[in-house]
Amino acid sequence: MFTLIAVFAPLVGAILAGIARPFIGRAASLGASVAFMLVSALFAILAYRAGVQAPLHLATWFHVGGFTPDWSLRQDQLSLVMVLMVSVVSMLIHIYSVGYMAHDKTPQRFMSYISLFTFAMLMLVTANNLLQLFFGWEGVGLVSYLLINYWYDRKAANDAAIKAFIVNRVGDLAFAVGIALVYFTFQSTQFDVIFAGAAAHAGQHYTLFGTSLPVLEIIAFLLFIGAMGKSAQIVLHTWLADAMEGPTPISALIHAATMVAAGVFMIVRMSPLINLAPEAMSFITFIGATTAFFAATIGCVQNDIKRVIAYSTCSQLGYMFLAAGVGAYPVAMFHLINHALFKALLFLSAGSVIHAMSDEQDIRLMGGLAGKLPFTCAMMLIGSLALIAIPPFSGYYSKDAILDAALAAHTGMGTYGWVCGTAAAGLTAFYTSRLFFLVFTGKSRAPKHVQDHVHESPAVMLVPLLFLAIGAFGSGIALKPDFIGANFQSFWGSSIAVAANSAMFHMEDISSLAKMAPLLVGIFGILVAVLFYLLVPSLPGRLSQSLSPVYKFLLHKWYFDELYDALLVRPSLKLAKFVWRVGDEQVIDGVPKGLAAITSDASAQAVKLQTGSIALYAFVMLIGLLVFVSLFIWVK
Amino acid sequence: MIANLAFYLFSFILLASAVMVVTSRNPVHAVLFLILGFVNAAVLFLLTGAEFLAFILAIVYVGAVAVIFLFVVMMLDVDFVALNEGFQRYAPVGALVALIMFIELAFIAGNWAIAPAGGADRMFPTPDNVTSSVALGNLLYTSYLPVFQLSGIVLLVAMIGAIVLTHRDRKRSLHQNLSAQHARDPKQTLALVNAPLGQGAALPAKQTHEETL
Amino acid sequence: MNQLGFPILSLITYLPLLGAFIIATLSGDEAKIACRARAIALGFSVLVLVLGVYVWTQFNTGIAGYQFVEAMPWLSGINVEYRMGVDGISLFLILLTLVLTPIAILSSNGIKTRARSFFAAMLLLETMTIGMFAATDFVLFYIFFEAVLLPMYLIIGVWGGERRIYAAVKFFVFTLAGSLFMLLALVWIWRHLGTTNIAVITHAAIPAHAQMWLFLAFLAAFGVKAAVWPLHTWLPDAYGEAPVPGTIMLAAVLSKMGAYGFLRFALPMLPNASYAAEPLMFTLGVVAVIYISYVALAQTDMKRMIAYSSVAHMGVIIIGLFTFTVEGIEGALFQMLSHGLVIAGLFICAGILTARGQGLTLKNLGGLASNMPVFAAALMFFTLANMGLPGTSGFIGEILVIVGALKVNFWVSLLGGAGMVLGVTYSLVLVRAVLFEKYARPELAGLKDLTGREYAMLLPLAVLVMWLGVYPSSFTHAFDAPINALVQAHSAALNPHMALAMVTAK
Amino acid sequence: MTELYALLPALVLGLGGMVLLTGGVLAKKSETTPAVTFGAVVLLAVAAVVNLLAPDTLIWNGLFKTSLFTRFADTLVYLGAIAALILSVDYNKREGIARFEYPILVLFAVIGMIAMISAADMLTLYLGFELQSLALYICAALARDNLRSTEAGLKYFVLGALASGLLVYGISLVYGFAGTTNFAALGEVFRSGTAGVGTIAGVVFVLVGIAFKISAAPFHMWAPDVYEGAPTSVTALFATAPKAAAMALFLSVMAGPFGHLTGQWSALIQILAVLSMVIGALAAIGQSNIKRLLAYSSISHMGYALMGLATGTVDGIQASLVYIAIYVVMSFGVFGCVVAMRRNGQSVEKISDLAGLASEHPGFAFAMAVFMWSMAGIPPLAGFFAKLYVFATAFNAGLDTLTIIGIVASVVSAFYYLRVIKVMYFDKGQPNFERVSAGAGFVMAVGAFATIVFVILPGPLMAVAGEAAKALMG
Amino acid sequence: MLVPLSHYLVVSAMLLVIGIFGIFMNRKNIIVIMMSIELILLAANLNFVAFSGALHDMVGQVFTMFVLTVAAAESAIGLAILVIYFRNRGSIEVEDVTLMKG
Repeated sequence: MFTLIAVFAPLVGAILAGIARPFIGRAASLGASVAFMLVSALFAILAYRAGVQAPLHLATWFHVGGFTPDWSLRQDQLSLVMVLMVSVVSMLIHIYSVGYMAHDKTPQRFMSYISLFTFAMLMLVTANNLLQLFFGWEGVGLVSYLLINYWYDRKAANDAAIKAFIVNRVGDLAFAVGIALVYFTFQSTQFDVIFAGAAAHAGQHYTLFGTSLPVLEIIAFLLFIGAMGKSAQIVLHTWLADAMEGPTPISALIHAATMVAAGVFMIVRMSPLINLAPEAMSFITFIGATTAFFAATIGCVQNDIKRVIAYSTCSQLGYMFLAAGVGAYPVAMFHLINHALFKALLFLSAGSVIHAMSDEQDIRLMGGLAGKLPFTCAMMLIGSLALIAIPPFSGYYSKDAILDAALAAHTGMGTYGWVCGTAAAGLTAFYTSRLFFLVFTGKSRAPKHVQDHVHESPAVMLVPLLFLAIGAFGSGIALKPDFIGANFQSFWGSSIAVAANSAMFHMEDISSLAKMAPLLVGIFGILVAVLFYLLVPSLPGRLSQSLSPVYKFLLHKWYFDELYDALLVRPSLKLAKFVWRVGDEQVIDGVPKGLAAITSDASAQAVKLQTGSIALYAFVMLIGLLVFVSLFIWVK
Repeated sequence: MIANLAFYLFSFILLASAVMVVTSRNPVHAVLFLILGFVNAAVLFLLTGAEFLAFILAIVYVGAVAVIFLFVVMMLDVDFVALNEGFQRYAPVGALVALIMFIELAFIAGNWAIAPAGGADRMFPTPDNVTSSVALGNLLYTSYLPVFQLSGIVLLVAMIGAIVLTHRDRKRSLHQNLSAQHARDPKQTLALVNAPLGQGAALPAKQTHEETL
Repeated sequence: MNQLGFPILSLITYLPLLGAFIIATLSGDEAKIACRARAIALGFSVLVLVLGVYVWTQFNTGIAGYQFVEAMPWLSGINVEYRMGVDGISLFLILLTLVLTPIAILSSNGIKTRARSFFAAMLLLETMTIGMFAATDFVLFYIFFEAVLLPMYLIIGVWGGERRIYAAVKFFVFTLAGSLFMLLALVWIWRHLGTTNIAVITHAAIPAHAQMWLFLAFLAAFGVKAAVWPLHTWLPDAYGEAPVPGTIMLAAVLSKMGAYGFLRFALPMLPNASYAAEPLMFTLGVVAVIYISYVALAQTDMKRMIAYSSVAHMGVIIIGLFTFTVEGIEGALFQMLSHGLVIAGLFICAGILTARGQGLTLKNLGGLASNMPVFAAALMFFTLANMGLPGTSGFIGEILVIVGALKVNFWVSLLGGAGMVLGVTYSLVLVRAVLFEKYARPELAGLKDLTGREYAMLLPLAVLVMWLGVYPSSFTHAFDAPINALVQAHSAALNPHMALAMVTAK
Repeated sequence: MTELYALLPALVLGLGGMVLLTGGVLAKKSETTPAVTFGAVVLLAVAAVVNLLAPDTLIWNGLFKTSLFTRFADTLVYLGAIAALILSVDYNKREGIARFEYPILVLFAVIGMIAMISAADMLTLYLGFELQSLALYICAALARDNLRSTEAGLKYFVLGALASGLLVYGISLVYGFAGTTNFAALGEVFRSGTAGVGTIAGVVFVLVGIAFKISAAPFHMWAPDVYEGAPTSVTALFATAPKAAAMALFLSVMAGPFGHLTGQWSALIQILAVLSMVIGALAAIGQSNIKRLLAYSSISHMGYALMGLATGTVDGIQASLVYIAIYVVMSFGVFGCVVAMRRNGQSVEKISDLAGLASEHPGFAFAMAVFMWSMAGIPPLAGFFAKLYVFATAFNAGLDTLTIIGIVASVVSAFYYLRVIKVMYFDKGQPNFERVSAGAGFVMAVGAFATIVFVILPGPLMAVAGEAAKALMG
Repeated sequence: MLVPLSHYLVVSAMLLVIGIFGIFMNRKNIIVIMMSIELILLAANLNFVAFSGALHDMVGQVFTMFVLTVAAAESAIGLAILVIYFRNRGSIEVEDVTLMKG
């Protein structure tokens, strides 16, 4: 019941904020959305405290053949944790938004979107079957689109929004087919049924590409492709950085804390099935590790404050998949929660900076803000340390656990993950420090009039920062014992299936050097940043010139966008024009047009015969007679 | 033997004059050849024993129909020179068609035999002891009475048709209508108009002949 | 006669005809006629809607066969009876017609000239369409099926856009050419089965070679009507040129007639041929989805873009039908309903712009979200439903078809589902071009948001779309019995065939 | 007595016609025309009623026979003639050709037609055929001061005379080779199903003569020119009564005396049907004159009607009868519309003259649209059922190719019917037509009404046609 | 009868063919066409009479009688039409009778 209220309160808030403004006024509609969000957070806490319960069946969604997804709320540990995290973070962001969007024309629209988003996300995490999960999945995608496109009169926002939606949809298509395949295999999309039957279907094969493959592998692959889209993993990652066109609170909520984590959540949720698909798990590891490293490299050279954080998000999500890929699902969840808190903190702090800088986002035009924005600076520092994974900040506990697990997996892919992850840890430390130094230290490089307006944000924005900072600082220590510690199995219960051979159980089995390595690399990264941006500020410029190809390669984000543009976007547009103008209008329409032309030619011929001459008419008659007589006499 | 000879002779003349009907440059000649052909055909009728029809053919056709043809040809006063342009451009095809048609018909003629049940089916066998006029008359006024009446209507229609098409009522001829002339009112026929200089006078609407009458 | 003891289906069918007669007898000056004719048309269409809802309440979902059956002698010479009835398949298509006609009539306040004829034609169209869905005799079905052409031809040709005549003639000749082949099939069926009672002929055993020919004939007729690729080229022209109410009826209801025909005749009657044609139909469906989505992407006119999206959706419906799975067929059927509502909503949105004197060329639009927020929300909503977002009706059909297709072939499922991606592409391009970015022309800023009448058109549609999306069971419930029966009969008909195939394979 | 009773309709018409003729000649001319026309209509109506009550019999040594079949066909002839006469009253007056002889000629032509239909002997057939032909030649040239009308008359006459020459030559061959001209006797002769080559040639000649009358291709070429040239009221007659009569004659000759030779002539009928449908459909596309268009349309309709005959079965004959009946109704209706196309005291005939008609005369345009759609065979109008029956029986008889050609032709023909509707409804224009005369309006309305409501009650016509076909085939 | 029937038939066939030939092979005046038609009718009559003789049956003669009657009526009407046509057109050339075509 608590869960029910926690899930649906944001929907009510969204509707009120979106529709009721003409009737109850702007302030009331904003207030309604915040109030319902508070209610949601409160009940989320209550629900968490009430503990695991049986799924709450609301209604049958539809019933076609054996395909009978329900509307229901799952209330196992995994869901409760996610509900709690989502509604609390969302509640904080709601409060923050009231301040941040104060100068906007249509804040109620914004509030309505994020409330709606929260609802969709809660539906996602409480889903008791894949289809409802897909409902939430698509719902968050939609709201993400709407929010990226919030300032719809900007071309860039439109481009980014469409891109986000389309890229997500590519993943969703695989997801949907995956759901279909699940149904095909298990005759149900209910989690309980799937999990119960997964082992039984482990040996079942499905023919694809002409070869017979284990069906669970295919399902896992398809589902993971869906997750890749949503969680911006390499290949399908291009939308995330562009999504920063949306207002900053959104970036915090959607593109940091919650939505992008949905992919990880889904994989964790499906862990009983994923566990039985070793090939897919390797693939997950590979993609996660690669993304962690790849996004980190890009993050090092970005100049937009939000884009840096966005690529860092991308990279951190890679870590989570890395953990999931080696079967350490609780670790992935641990990092997910930690990441949600500190990344929200980072984004909101960045928002505070942007707010202060009159919407300037280029870090090259910032600097020296520490003095003017002390609180924000402190918050940013906490967030950064958490991200870099300096003990005792939360990131340290989860990220190191991930790398330990990767190495402890003792597989080639696990080792690859560890190498990438460790390298990425260094890069993360570097770009995070770089960001911090460029923004808060040194002299201001902003134009004069911007400098004059720099001011600390209002309390309504800062208080949520404070709460998040507490979380970012403490969540690691506080949650570690339950999440990945000794009693993790009793904590998660049946909601996460950790295979017996999972790296979870061997995390301590690695050398202490390996254990220390990420932290050392991280500190090295900080030191490099200190060297570059505090001690020898001219170094980065010289370096970028001497390593120009590498720099450009990174600056252009490994040329993914250019590649897609050349391979997909432009050919598609050309193809579209071609199939219309040539395919439809000439070839397909050519047939009826040709027939019409033939008919009218024949018509002209038929008319031509009709010369009006009696003699000809008689002649034709007699020829007809002759033919008929001859037919009769000679052919008959 | 003589009958045979006569048949071939008159047949030949018949066909020859038929050819002349079709080919002669002067329509008057064509009509005259037509008459010749009919007369010969009448002789062929005679040879088969249909003497009444032979005379009818001569009297009705030669005496009436062919003469109308002649009359019309003369009346229409066609420019014969302009008509003398010979055959159509598709003469060869036409000739071929005609030839094939003839061969087929000749083939048919060669195959004549009374259909198996045909002989017994004769409704009105030719009586042996009366002339064909009597035999024919007997049939026409008894068994074929309705048809005979029908042919009367055909002739009536022909008559009506000829009148409807060619008969002109007198309205078109310029005869005097005295009462109309007496009833004439100068006011209706004479109009005085002021003609401004250099512009001329518009003629008043002209009254038609019919209206005056 | 039936459970009501009263020929309610005929009543629903012919009441609009009565309305058309009354409208035809109106006299007075043009404006007054227009006003009265619209009122009468609206009145009659709402009246039959109420009757239709009543039928729904009395409908017994447990029965696979026809209900509310009416039968009486008609073409006695050739053993054809007048038969009406509904089952779970046709019930909602009738209701769809009943719902959309008043909305289409509401949307027709742009019709100023020859309003009398227009509204009479609309009611005539309603009669023909309902009759077609309710007919349970093939000859009767054919008559209604064809007769729809008459009012539609006039509606496109008289009140349409610039190239209306071309579009009207193309529409007419295409559909006529197609349906005459059905006539041939009809004659064959009548000759070999001795009856045209649909309930009987759908269970008749037809030799396999004849099934192939019959199927081709049906493909010609229903394929054109359903705009199956590559028989679709009349559709963009017709949709693009027809006046908004006409487009609504055309896109929402008439295009369903083809798919309905497949479902009603081709599948149950010709199991072997349908089965044999499955690869072909899948190919056509997949090509429709992908190819047409690309064509849609290239469109420069709002209505034509929506029109092409409609063709793409018909591809999905075709795929669903030919999966021969309960999920696929019900998905297709559901998609028909959903698409009817959604496409109507989209065309009404287009009509709202037209009513404000705007052309629909995309590059001349833009930025309307600022001054027409509710319109923007509506367009956005229907676009989202059109791309099959979960929670809207479009999703249910799409996912069911994907599920059904996967039972048959993975690639059909994947490629058929590709519409999820491609559909998003052109839909978002459309929305963006209309609603977002800057005003293409300054006068766009002066456009007013929705009026009450426009709310009255869009709101019911939106509610229905949500209803279908959130609680589709109210509808699929009625599908179950007939579709299950159909699928069972289908596999039963194929079983000996399959058994034989397996034997020969060994 | 039965003999007389069976002939009573003809007697009524003949004697009545002569009375009217006398009256017309004695009275002053122009004013009497409406009265004479009225009288003729009354006579036709009386004859129609009498005809319906006539008994089934074979009279006068087998010269005539009456049966349900003849009554059915006669009724169509009466209907067509009455409609044409009603149309002629106003039209002829405005065109200045209001001659009282016209209705009388029509009466006599009708006598010829019913003689043709009732013929049970080649002689009756021939005389009836000639009587109606001669009367119609005159009618075609009725507007004798009009070059087009006289040219139409001339063409019709020359080609018609040629056709009847061929017909009578064919009869002579049949007579010579079969030994009789009586239908019943001929039927006996051909009972075996075979016939000598001479008879067959004769049958072909006869067939050609009749095919000319129904304007089946390739013997159709007179029709467009004559339809166009003749005064519209006369064209209306041409398109209805003689077509029905000639078609009935075709059916009764082919199914009657030559009924046992079906296997031999069926192919010819099929050729006729195909050529008619195709040429009719194609040539009509390019037409700009509505009367020419209707001529081609009637050519293709005859093709469809012949499809039924081609099967040589009772069902086929029934389908042909239904087709021809519906055709007659549509035809007089559509000519009611054409007659009403008058502007500024002049008759106009261009299709483009109809532009904008729907706005100006909605009823008129609606009626015309109904006829066009019906002729195109679109349900639920009567024309659809006509085609349905014909296709059904032809397909049923295994004439698959013929049926498919018919279907294709019907798509092509839909195109030009559609064009007329397009012009009326879609094109802008101001026809400025004069007020539709009461007669034309009546004919139009009756035709349109019958065409529309046929769908409700198709049974009776079907049943009667079925009985009539059975009566013919025995 | 001494002359074989087939000879009559051949003569009549030739007459028919000449008549047919005459109809479509000349571009001279229409009167010639009408005369050609008379030839065709004559051919038919000759057939009838010959058959009548050969079959010993009166029907052929009766038929001929009526054909003659009709032929006379026909020529009357034909000539009347020709006359009024000539009044309007001023010509009776075959190739001039092509006002209406297409």
